[in-house]
Amino acid sequence: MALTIAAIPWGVMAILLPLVGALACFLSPRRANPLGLVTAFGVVACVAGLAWQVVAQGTQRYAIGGWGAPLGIDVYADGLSVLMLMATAVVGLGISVYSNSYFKRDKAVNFWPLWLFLWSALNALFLSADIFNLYVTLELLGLAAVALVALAGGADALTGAMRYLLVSLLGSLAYLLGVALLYHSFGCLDIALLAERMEPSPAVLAAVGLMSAGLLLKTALFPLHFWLPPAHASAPAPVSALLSALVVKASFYILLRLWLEVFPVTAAALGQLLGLLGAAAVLWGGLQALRQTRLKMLIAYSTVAQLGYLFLAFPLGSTIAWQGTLYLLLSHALAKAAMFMAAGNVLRFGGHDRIVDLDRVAQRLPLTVTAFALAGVSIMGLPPSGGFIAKWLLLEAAMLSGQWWWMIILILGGLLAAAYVFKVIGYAFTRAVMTHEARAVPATMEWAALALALAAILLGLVAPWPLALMEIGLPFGGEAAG
Amino acid sequence: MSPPSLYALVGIGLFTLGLYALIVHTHLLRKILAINVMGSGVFLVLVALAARAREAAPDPVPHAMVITGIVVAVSATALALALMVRVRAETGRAELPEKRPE
Amino acid sequence: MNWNAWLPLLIVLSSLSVGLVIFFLPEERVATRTTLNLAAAVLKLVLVGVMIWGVVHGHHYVTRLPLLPGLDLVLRADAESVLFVTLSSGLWLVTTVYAIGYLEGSPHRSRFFGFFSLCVAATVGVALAGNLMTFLLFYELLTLATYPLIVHRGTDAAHQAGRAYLTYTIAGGALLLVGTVWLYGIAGSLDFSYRGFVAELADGHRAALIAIFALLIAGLAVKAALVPFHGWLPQAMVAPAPVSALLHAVAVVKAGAFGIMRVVSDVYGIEFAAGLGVTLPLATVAAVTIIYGSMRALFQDDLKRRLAFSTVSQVSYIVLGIALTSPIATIGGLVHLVHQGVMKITLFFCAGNLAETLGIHKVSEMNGVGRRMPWTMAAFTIGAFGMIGAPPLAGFISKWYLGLGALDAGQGWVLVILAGSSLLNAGYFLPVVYAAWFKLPADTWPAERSFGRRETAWALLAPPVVTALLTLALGLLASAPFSPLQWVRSITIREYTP
Amino acid sequence: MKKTMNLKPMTEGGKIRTPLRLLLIVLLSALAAGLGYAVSTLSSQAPGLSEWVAANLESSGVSNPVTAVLLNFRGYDTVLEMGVLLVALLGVWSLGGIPEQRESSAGPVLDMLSRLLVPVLILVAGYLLWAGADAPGGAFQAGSVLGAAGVLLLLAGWRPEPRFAGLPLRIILTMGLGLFVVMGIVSMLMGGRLLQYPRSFAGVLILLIEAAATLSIGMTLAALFRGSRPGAKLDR
Repeated sequence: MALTIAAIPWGVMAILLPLVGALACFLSPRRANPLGLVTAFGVVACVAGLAWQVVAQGTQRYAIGGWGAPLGIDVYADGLSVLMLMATAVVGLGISVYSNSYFKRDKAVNFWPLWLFLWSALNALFLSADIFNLYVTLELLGLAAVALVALAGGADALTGAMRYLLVSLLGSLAYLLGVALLYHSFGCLDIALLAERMEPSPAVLAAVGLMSAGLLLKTALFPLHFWLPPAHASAPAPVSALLSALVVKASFYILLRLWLEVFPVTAAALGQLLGLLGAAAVLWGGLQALRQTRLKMLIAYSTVAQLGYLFLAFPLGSTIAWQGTLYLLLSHALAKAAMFMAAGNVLRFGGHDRIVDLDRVAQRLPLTVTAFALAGVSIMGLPPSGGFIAKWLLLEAAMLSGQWWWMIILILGGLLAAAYVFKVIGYAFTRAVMTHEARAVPATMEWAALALALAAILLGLVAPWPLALMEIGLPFGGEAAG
Repeated sequence: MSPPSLYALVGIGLFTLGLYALIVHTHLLRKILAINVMGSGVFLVLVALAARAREAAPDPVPHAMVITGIVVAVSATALALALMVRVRAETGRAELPEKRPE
Repeated sequence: MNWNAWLPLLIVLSSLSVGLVIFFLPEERVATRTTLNLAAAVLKLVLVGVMIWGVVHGHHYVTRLPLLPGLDLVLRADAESVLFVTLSSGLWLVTTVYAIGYLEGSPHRSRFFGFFSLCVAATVGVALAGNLMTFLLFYELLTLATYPLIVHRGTDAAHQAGRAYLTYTIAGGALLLVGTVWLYGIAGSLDFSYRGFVAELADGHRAALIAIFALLIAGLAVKAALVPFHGWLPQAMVAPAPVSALLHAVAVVKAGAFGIMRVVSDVYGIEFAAGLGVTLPLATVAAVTIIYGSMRALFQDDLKRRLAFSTVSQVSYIVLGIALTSPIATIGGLVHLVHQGVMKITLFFCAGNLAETLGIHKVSEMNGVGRRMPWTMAAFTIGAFGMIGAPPLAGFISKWYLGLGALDAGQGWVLVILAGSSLLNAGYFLPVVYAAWFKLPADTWPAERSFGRRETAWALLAPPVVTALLTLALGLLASAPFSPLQWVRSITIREYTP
Repeated sequence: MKKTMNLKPMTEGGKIRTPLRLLLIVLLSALAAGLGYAVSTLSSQAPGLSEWVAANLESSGVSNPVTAVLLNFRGYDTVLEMGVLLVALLGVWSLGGIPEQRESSAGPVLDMLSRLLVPVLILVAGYLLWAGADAPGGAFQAGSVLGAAGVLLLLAGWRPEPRFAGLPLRIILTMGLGLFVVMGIVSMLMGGRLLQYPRSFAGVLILLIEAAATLSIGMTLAALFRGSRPGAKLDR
């Protein structure tokens, strides 16, 4: 048995390693920090290996237990899943480094196992080809996320976590009922097989409705977003980062998968509705963000708005539109994580995140402010940044499809974003003289935020490469990229 | 109508009933119970439909799914109850505040 | 490695990289920062010199980096870009010297000079952009890099100005973006080319092309401060004097005007644009702006505000020249791109000197200042007369060609505009000059700082004198080879001869 | 606390307004009707995986199809699900301890009951575990019975000794998931796929895993009931 590098199932490794790491951290709480960090780097390596495999050998399908669908569960990796995994790896690494300094011993003991379980769940979710297995990963993800939110303690965090838990359970139950209907209609759970056997029927329609509703609830699409801001704003900074950057994207990813492969026969009409809700989210989220008085709430509402963009592609449906959506997803993951980390630094330094009192703090944390500003550039969709590329692709798609009204939404959303980002950045420039005093914020926390923000900017300069990766396995249907 | 699909209909009934309770009731314990009722409904649908075909033995896969689902439900309920107790300890009421922090 | 393929990028990076380095310099490392700034400015000038030489000798400098499938980031040296690059990097050197003197001992200098360099990097990118996408990219970068400079002082007024600036420019950028995407959608390409690349789309897309033109011009007009998009410029004068110089002469308004030039001549092509019937409205807007700006300037007592409104008016000469679609007028417009820059920067330097040395901010405080600061006021006077268009100064050349061009284009009414605006210019400049030289000084200045025997610090005095002499030279030596005028001539010939 | 961004408060005094209630009832009835209709239209011969399971049953190492699916065919689901159980416990523990429900001084009845029942329960759990291979039963049934025993003990006032509360407890809690993962990795190192048991000793392996899982599940359920981490001082 020769396990050459090429033969190692890196995808499976990326699922198992964090699982093992979580167990290790749980068994030896005293070494949670080093163990967690090592695991984080290991997972990044695994994802890199998988990416290399997919680029070199094309899509990867791996039959766990050697049974293969429909009896067993398959793990499947194409360009789409690899990109999600890579975004998770980059953000995850940043969060791990950040948290290493953020949490005190007693919290760290609880943080690391939960976070590694969550990471494992994310990787498993992005690789799963089986709709019931997806349900299990969703639940693992949801419970870990809730526990992490509650980690902050205090009334806000606990009620936020409670609401989040109920919503997340409701969502997964709706999804599970849909799974039941699909299974009993076609006798299989594998996405590819379902796609083959799919034919419209009342049961299928019901399943589409239930699963979409459940996943939209978890993705916090307007008007189902009510639970997101309290949960994301009250969680500890690194947790807010990973919730906004990754967790909400997971349920969206499932929706995207089903939409692209299983539902198209049945769900075309739903597209326009999703587009409208997305547009509403963009505007409503932007306006609410502008109204906020606390930094973390502002960032949370900005997430609501940015999630809205992800749904503008559904009515468009062209490859360019999906590419734009995915690109927005990636750059938002990086930028938003950076923003929440920056907010965390501000909180740590000044003990509050009231926007009107930011000036003194901002003066003394130049790196943090820079991180926030760079992330803001991407969120606004100004060049050069991943956000700009995404916006360009979406605008182009809207233009080509002749549905120009989505362009208006994109532009308005950008203007709103600019308004609320600069509302914060303005406070960096005050007459308060810079004083070099002992900094209460560990350098690693500032640099972690800055690194992710820079990555979001960099994403705007290397676009051809991710776009090429997206094409592997043609997740967006037959035609090549426009 | 065959008994299995009758059970399935009952399952659907439980699901919607639970949903109603989840929305209407404000006390967290009731909400948690409501979620569990919904879950039972889904499980009932799963196993009931597994026995649709009269002649053959019932399909084992849905049963396995239900067992998994039950374990998940137990875990989630446990976490939810613990959270509820803490919420009550913090806020004095086992309810979610109508007004949210901003 | 192919040198020609990297020179344009190097020119951009020369200031970009320095900017990034400066951000991380501790505040007190003054010497290092100054050396870096000057070194970068000189280096850039040298590189530009090399590029001019190459362009003259028929070399082609193009940097191409893939940005999106089918859409590259293109930095290209052509006659127009060389004109703008030379202007901005030349004036950047002068402005840097001035800024070093001006900000001596003030806080946040690392931040200031960092963004200062970014600003110029963005401007050079705008100048060298080989297609509309690249132009858009650097145009937005310029917006972001300028904002911190405008709010640099952190006063409420500064923040207000900054907000106004963002509101205008980001909205304008959005319009530009929409126009660009739309154009890309129907044309499938965005590369600038002589006499444009949209002509063959005329049938079928006529209406769309007109709409796109409107969007693009509106987006650019914000930075070019065309009425009614000029509101931010007078407010922005709260920024430190070097920043005003940057805004008014080197970077921002110039980027707008230059962009309009690109759109009219290299995207649409002058003839096609004229045929499309979009140039006359543009000319009208420009004319209105010229008169409006001058009228407003007339009634400003705050010196910098007066200068700001004069900019609003003067920059529109460039737009007017392009919009008249006559070769001669185009010459006038393009050459004014350079001349206005040199003259206006002189005036702002002088205003800065007055404020720094004597605490003078108002015209009404300037009585007899000529005797206290002869060199500064001499430079100011030259700049002012240049603006009025008095021969033999630079401004005269511009207006002369604009006038001839107007006749050539059969737009006689433009002469009235020119005459009128010249009168107004005289109306708001001559009183200042007169007061400075011939009125009796008040016994004390608002806030005087002594610089020993000199009237003010060297770093503050040298730049305006240099640029004033330049104003003189640009007028006197207009017909010498490689003068901006000759350069612009060659451009224009290429633009028009089919 | 600023004003909510709800458009209009849907509740007054915690109770949902009557008109909204009625609307809700109508909507949900419609939902129920729709779903019911959808279910009733499913064809009467189920297109399930029964024959697939039957075909591969003997190579799965157990003869109880449900156990075969849970531990072998879809064992991967079960791994993750053990993870879910553990995560729930981690979550509960990370809440920093539940205010201990007042010690119910176990009356003689409860005390006696626990002494009688716990051994029986343990036996039953063992039986269920063993029977799971070829009859209804298995790790989860056994585990929950074991958990019940634990709950009974806790109710009767029994508390784990401190020295047991540390690493030993954690090992038992994780051994189910741990063994599962280890098996999976070993199976990969032996050249197979993840969780691909060699046919000859599939049965033994499954029994091993199930045994470990039973202990973990039972212990986890009991710990969940207990709420706060043993030995952890309550932070309020």
